[in-house]
Amino acid sequence: MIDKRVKNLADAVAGIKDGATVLCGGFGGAGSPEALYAALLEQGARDLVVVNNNAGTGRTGLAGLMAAGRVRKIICSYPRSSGSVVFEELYKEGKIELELVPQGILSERMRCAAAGLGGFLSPVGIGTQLAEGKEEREIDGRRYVLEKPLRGDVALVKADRGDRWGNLSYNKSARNFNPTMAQAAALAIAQVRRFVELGEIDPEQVITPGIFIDRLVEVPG
Amino acid sequence: MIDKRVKNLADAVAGIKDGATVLCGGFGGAGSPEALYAALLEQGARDLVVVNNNAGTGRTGLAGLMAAGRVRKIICSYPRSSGSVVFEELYKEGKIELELVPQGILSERMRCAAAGLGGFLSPVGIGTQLAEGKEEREIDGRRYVLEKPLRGDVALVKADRGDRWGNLSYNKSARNFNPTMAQAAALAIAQVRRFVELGEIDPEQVITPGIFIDRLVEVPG
Amino acid sequence: MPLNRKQIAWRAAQDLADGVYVNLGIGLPTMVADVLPEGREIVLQSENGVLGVGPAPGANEIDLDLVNAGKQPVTLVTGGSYVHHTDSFLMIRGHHLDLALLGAFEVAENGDLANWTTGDPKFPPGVGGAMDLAVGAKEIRVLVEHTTRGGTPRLRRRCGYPLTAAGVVRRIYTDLAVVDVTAEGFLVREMVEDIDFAALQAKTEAELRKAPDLKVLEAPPF
Amino acid sequence: MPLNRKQIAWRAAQDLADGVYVNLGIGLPTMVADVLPEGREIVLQSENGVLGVGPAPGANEIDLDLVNAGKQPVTLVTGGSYVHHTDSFLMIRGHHLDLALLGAFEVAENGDLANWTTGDPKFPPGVGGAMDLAVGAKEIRVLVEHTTRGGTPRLRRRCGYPLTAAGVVRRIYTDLAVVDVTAEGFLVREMVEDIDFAALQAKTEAELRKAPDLKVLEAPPF
Repeated sequence: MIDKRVKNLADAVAGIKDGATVLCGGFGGAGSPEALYAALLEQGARDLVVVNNNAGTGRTGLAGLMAAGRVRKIICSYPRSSGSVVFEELYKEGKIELELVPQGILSERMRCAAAGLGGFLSPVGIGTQLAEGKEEREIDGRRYVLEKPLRGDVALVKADRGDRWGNLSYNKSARNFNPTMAQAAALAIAQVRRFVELGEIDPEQVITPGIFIDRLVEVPG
Repeated sequence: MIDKRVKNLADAVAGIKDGATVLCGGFGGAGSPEALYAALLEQGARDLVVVNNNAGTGRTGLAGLMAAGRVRKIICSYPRSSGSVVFEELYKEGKIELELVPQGILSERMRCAAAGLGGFLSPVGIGTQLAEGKEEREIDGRRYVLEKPLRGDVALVKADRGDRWGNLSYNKSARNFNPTMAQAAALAIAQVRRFVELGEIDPEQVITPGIFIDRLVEVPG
Repeated sequence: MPLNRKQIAWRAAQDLADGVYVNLGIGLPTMVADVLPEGREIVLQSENGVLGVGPAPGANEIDLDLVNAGKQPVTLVTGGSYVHHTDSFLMIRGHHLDLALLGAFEVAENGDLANWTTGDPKFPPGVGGAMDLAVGAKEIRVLVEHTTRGGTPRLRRRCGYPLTAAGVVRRIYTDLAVVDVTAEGFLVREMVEDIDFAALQAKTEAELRKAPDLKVLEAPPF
Repeated sequence: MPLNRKQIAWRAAQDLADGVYVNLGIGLPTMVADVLPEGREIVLQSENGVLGVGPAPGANEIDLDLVNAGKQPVTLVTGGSYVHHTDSFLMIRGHHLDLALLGAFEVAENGDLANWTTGDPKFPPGVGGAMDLAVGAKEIRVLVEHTTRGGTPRLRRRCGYPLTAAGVVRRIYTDLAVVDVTAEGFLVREMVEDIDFAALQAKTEAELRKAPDLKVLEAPPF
């Protein structure tokens, strides 16, 4: 019998190793697995590479991990937002590395890894600083940069409903990066609002099929 | 007001030009827009390049287009199936070109076009006849071939429900190639079983958002 | 009188045809959502996977799972739908959007766009979806104040700030004018009534040409 | 007695652990679906976007919109779901499936697989999803009759037919034996009772080695 549900947050994040690349879902508060971030802080893994659209706000969640010195590097599209104080301090002090990736390319690079591909040719950033140092080529008169897959050791995602097979559905724009991150990591861990019976999510409406999920934990709210 | 619904099949396929590359949805009978194939035969465009997983069966539908000499070339993964008699005859007589593409690469190449990318590095076919003549490269010790985007001038797809904006839902495995083909063509035409009111398809369950669809026609069954 | 920000947004909104699919950049372009012309169905896309962004919700209708690219609560219009980020950017990068309305630091007369970083080493740069949008939408228009607060022109011969994308901007809406980017450089289509062409030129680094049918730029009071 | 086809499928099915995700190739491997071990949840994937393929439907339950990769009507198990073709092959190519059970024309002692074309110029070749599966699943096992009807061995030193993928096969189930592909070549794990090792070798082109704990290959009568 397949049952990927775990009892608590500690079990959910057990075994995440120092140095892991962690794909962190959510866009702002929507779809952000805050309970998993708190659990990862508790768990203690350090020297992490974090992938998220932003670089945390306030002093909890992703920012909490950074404030505790657990994050070596962040790969994101937009580190500065109102409230990204922890990141900005660390950045000024040279205590955190930043890899800046255009938002769609961030997502596409993770999909590339998920799909077992070796890279893709992107028109984004051509002629800009973000293309510097990247291999470039022209095809049919248009210039592209070669972008590489971005794979996670772990993905932390948030969904609305989840069943024991790991099938997930999301709510509205809380979908965002979560489905792709779940596909792109060796260990995909989901925080769901509500466990439901197998079959309760309409097969047409499963957005993340269980094959991509390794563990799920119920966290209301 | 956006209303992409057309009154009949002739209007649906109007303007398809000789020489067009036509992405043809369906996998076997499931999701196959048979009424659009018949309408295209009636419409008269010739010298077509057809993209489908197979090469038609029987003497109607895609096979009907081939039998009438309208198809110059077929790009598919599996031309031989029980009943692919028309294609086999034309192939033996050298009257049709065949480009054979592995099934997942066929779909991925269309997605690549849809996503505005210039190509991707694929591990599929390395060391086989199907990689011959393709640019190859090694990344992190693994070999890949460079695959190019496959764009359609037209896509003919079949869906279950459709609204006036062109939002589509599918039924079970009739989804198959249809959503990707709808994204990858300049003119995407959908045959739907049933027109529904705007908003009747749950926003979480729209599989093809209307932005990808140009025309839709109602064909029960 | 120069237009205020809402008036710039209003003017840009007038050019949106019935049935277009549009992405609105963060900041000034987002205000376009509030001044869309009546009687047209204009479908707004947001990078985070919302197609059919509706007006801001009432205080009691806020759902924090439904936000726009600026992370503000929004609603979904009837006919709207959700996709994940990767599919959203497929839509953006694959020329499926008719239009993106973006903000800018600078626009050059060759259509170059600079809107992601001033290059100030004290601050970490942020690009967001700007580069994807700039190369991906079928057409790019910019909404921007004609000069900085300090009076430095934003319409330039060449961009001084790092580029977002080269040669992509087709039209610019400012508080003073509507300017097209043409093969021959900037072409003024409309300008506000109480400024003369020389004065407009003085606030613009690159050379301006006057459209033969130059019109008055005006907007209702907001 | 050599196993019949259903028995070969049964033997392969015994090795499927509870909870594995498996793609079954067209032909002999498809028969595995009918002989899955009781009490295990084994999730079958089909290339055309079905995850959780169930048994064939009753005559009155056929839905032509729900078919497998061989285009036969199937059902969906509780917990199953649908994706489109591109996502289905993301699943296949991205090492998300634990296993693919495939048919073959030939398998070589280095794990090379030939299962898509005999190279006969009279017939158009067809590849389907074979190449994607062969490089994409975490592990590849093959179900095949030990020799052709004419007696030609299918387990070979090197494949004579055009390759599907190089070095991917890990285990082979035949009517006569279960054979692992190891760094040292073919290793016989099990063989049917009424054949001796020399006779098995005679039906195999490449050299066979005998596992220290060689077992009897047997299956219930079907």
